[in-house]
Amino acid sequence: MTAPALRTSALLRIVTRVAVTLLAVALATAMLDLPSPTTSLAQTVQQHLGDSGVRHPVTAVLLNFRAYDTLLEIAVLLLAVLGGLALRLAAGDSPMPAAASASPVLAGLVHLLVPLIVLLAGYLLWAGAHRPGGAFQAGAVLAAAGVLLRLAGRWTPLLPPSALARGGLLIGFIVFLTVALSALLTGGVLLEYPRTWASELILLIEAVLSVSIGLMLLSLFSGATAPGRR
Amino acid sequence: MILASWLLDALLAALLLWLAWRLLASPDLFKAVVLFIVFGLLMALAWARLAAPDLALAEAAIGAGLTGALLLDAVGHLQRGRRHPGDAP
Amino acid sequence: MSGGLLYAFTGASLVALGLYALIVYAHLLRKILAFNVMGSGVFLVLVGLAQRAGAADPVPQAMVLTGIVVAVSATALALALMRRLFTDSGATTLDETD
Amino acid sequence: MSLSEAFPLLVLAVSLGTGVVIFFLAERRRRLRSALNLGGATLKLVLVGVMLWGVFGQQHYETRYELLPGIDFALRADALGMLFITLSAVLWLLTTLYAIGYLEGSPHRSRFFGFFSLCITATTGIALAGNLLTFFLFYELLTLSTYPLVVHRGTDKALHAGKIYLAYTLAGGAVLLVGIAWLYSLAGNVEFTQGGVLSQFPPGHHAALATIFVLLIAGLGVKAALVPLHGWLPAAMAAPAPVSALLHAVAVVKAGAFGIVRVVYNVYGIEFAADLGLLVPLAIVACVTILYGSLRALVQDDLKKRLAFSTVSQVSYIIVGVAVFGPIGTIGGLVHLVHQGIMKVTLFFCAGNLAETLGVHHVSEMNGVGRRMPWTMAAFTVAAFGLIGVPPMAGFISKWYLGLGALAAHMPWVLGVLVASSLLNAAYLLPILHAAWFKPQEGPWPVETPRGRFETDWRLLGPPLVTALLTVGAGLLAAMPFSPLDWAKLIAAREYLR
Amino acid sequence: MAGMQAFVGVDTLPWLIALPLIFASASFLLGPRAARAIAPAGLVIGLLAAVVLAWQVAAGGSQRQALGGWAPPLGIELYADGLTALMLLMTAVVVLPVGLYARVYFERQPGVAGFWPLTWFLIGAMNALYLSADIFNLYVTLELLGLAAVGLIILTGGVQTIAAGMRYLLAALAGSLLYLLGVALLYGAHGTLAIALLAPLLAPAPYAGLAAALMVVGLLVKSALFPLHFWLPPAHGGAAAPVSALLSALVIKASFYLLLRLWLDLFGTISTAAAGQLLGWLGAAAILWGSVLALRQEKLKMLVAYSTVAQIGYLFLLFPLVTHTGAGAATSALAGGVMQALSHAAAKSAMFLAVGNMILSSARDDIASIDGLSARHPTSLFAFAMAGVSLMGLPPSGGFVAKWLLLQAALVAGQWWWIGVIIGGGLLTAAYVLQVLRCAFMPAPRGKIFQPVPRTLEFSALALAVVSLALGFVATGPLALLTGHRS
Repeated sequence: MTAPALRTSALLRIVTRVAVTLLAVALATAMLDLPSPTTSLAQTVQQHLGDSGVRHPVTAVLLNFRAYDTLLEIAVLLLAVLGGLALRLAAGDSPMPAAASASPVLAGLVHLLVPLIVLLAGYLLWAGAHRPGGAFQAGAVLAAAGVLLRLAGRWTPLLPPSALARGGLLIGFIVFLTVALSALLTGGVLLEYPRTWASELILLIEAVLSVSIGLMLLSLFSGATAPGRR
Repeated sequence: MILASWLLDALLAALLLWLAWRLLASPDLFKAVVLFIVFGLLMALAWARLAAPDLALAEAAIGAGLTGALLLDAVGHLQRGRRHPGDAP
Repeated sequence: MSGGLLYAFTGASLVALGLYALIVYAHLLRKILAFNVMGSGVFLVLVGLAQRAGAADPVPQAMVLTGIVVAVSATALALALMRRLFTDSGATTLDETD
Repeated sequence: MSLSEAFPLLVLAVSLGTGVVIFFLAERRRRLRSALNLGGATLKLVLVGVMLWGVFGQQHYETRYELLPGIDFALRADALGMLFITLSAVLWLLTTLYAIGYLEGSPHRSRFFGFFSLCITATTGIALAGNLLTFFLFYELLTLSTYPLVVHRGTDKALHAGKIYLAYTLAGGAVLLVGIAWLYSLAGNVEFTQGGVLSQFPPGHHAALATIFVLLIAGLGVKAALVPLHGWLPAAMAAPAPVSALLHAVAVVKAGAFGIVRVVYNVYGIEFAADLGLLVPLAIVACVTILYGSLRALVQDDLKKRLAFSTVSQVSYIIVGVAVFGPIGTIGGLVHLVHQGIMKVTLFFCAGNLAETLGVHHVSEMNGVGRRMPWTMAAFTVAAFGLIGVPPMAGFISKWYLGLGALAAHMPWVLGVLVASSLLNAAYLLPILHAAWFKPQEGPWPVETPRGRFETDWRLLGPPLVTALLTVGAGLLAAMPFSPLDWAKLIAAREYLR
Repeated sequence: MAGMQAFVGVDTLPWLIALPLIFASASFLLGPRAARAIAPAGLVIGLLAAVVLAWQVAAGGSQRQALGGWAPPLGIELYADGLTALMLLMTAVVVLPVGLYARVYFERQPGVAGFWPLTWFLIGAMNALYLSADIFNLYVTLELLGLAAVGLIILTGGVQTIAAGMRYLLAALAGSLLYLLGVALLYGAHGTLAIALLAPLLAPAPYAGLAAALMVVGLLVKSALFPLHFWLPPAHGGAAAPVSALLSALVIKASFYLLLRLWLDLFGTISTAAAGQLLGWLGAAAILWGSVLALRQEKLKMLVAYSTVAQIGYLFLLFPLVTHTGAGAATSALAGGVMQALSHAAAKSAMFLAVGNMILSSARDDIASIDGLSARHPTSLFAFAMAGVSLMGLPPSGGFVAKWLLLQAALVAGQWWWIGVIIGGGLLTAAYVLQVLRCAFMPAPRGKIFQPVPRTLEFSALALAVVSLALGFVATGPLALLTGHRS
């Protein structure tokens, strides 16, 4: 397999340069004579928005019309976490030590910030139903709070993660999956929400999702900041 | 007005391209990562221009924020390793 | 030329840049950066083309939201691998390992 | 599934079952293993006998199973198939007995006898195959199941021999596969039928059909050891004696020759093949092989090697019989299919005995061996005379019919070849006999290891004596019903007088 | 089949995806020990589900289901025809023995955690991919599959393995981004993501050609077709035996299936004979290159990994033969390609498991160090040999049926040049399989110590090898399912 030898070679650079230029040109030309859609999916979404249980179209697509994508997407996130864990366990890492520098300033700052951040997350979550925002943004914000706590040495993730931590990481996915399957078990199709409950169910899913997403993003971060061993 | 907004888009696009080029070409990894975070923030702006506030939020929080943090952390790790490789940071 | 199409073109160029860097640069961190740039480019093409008529389209926006999360997951995993590789072997490129 | 449908499958299952059971048998269970071996062989012989009687009485045995849309896996018992299967069944029993004695105390016997039975299963399948694809299926199975036998000893020599063996046979199989696939793409499912199936093709296809014929013969010629595809045979004699017997007399070379017979008679049809002008070239190749083999045999000092080259030449007698157009030649070729088997297996048994008991591997070491091992050498002598074609041995019958057939087909030069090769046979066999009987023993035997009460282990002595008797019997009683000759006549009758 | 009547009503499609996801969550939540305990049940249930679906398709034709009750273009649709059913069956049949193998294999390695959650996600990802009829949802399944695979590769740690995982991750990510770019073009042009709705709208135009090219190239990277195979040997050769089995036997097939699905059902109107020929020639090159490098390996697992590079080539021989060659050739070409996929899945997993046993036994990964194995572990060696027979395409085996059908297709289509490729590849395969057998038949040196190998490990390898041979006898069933129920 000579690829590594080639990778840095001038020849490869030139070939690649030509190739990507061609690609860009091809894309440009293709875009210019692109036929315009005969039907607009955006309008279809608007038509069915009423039945979706939320007023914000993007959220409707994410958690109702194409909720299946989102379900699998959570699984992807979970896989990244699992991969990180496997990596650390394979290397036999010990539980990571709390970050040393917990300066009083930072500690105080954390006192102030964390509650605010959690509030912000809550707002984003609630907002998601009718205007921009939602589980992912909220989750990201929560993760930020977690990072602060970690830097302040208030909290250190265990390795391997405790049952509680595993539950926290999974709860979003499990609830989502449960709702999806409950429809199937009650004679409907996968992910079919009962019309009357749609909004409540979606809010529930979003709430637990944001927690799990926050924890997962945090775990990705602490996975990265795990101590290395030679 | 139309023209103004079009110019703004054009400027943003040019800026994005320039940043991408700079960050990929820059010999200093730390600088590259910082540039990437700026790139992410500009992407958020672009999403806003494309009437996609959700994406703007997500890009700022996840694309620029979290990814940036991860990258910075990684760079730090590499450079600590450079100074005295072997022992755990 | 509509704003959407403009951003689509930008995206196309970003893809080209990112792909080039992904292939040519050996340093893993650069490859990871390149992947992220390429990804942003694809996302821009996706939304830009769909909205070249001007009207916002929630479907591609939702898809890109998914895409962003996927991208960050992949990036995190890739970084973790890179760090492990570095701490275990001191290598920052794949060529050094084989 | 009626009995007549199940029967061919049953015959196949007997040897396959034995093989599988033995393969998973613990190494130390030697009594049980021997019992299974002989029991299986005997049972099979009985079943074959029943089927033989049935086929004689025009009883129809056939098993069918759809392998692919429009392509069947078919086992059918016809006269020609019975000729081959009977031969293999009889010789399997003897060879098994011989092998049990021969491998006494050597390691990995479960593995050996497992593949041994698998090998005979493949031979049975080849004999019973009802169409080309089924034939190919078992033909390749034979290749695979013989490899472990050839390399059984694990020595570098054996492994090398195995490598050459596989290289030749797999390549041959590939060529054969191309021919078969091409033929199927033209003709669909190619069933073996008396008088062939291709004659109705329009002249437009004749060129293609001729090419396919060449591919098929080339593929089969490897196992039939047609010159220049014979290279593996002399190399493979590194294998243990019973395996050589299997390769040379019972299974492998026979499979090749039998396949050629099938292709000429039951796929193309002898008339059609003659019309395509394919027979004369085939006859020429066969004659070249006959002479070449005999000439090489002349100069070999290693006994098994000499016998191996003799096989190269002898098997082509069968091909000659096929290639000379006309019933008499056919009879000669088919009857030699049996006779060569009996005679050659005898010779290899004897060679094995000499090697095992006295460590004698070369002709030059055989001086006076006749006095040390009279019974073995007696059997050897009978078979040798048979091979040369001395009346009233089996070989004489073959050559007689071949000669008459050649004249009837207006190919007198073939007769010339036969005479020449008989002289050569004499030239490379008689010196052995002379040395064995009339020269005094010089010095001790290379490695003398007395076995049992007789000149050697009875399980090594019995089989060659039996086959020697068969050699004489097949000649003397050629006129009797169910003699190989009688059966060959039956086949020829069914082929020509449809 | 009367018993099957009970299952008529069950909508198997969503369950085939949900079951692995449930088991994945449970395995992670309850921890390794419990995961190990519940695995067999899950694998068996999965097999049952796949069988039921196959039966439903055979009885009632192809199945569709709009998730969430939203019909396309708004929602995502699941779709299953004969081809889908076969791939799902293949997955279920292979993962069962491999799973049983892994349960025992990983018992001795405490450091390794997360095999079961990752494997369940892998299975879920493959099933989801096979069942999806929406080009963006397919992108998500691709990413799911890729990350699960990386997680499995790096399970055992070690620099080489992690580097291999990294290489694979980057390749997979690049591939799926290219695919997504194609999706973006198609959505921009037609405003829908459902294959069924897109197919009739596609017209031969630059955008369609480019989209097709991007998606195909992206998937070629993931299926490791020469010359984009650079990531495969280290990954498949470096992972733990059961993981290599899963990757080589199944994961590769997922992206190949997607390629085939798109080629037939989405790009049917715009695919050109030239493009087909190109794929075919790349396949031929893969066969040659992979086999030659397999011959030159000294490590057992690397030999098997390069053999995968070669065998992938056979899969791509079907493209030139299905593209504008007339019904007769196309049918047998498709049948041949799919049979190759199925039999290779069984044979290659058997081979990796058998090789895993050899390595356990001789405690080394060198071909040279397995001398005497034929006497000590005949079962594993026999499994390896039978799998080898199937790969060589010798009868009676699934591999033979596959090559036979491809040969017929080549002859009917008049593209005789593929005959040489098919036959030559078979001989090369024989050559490298023989190398291993040769060493195994050599007598062991005095005092050589063999480690014991649990029976489960030996017999799960044997079982898969038997499947790869049995496919040669029961081929009519799968082929009827395939040809009888194409949309």
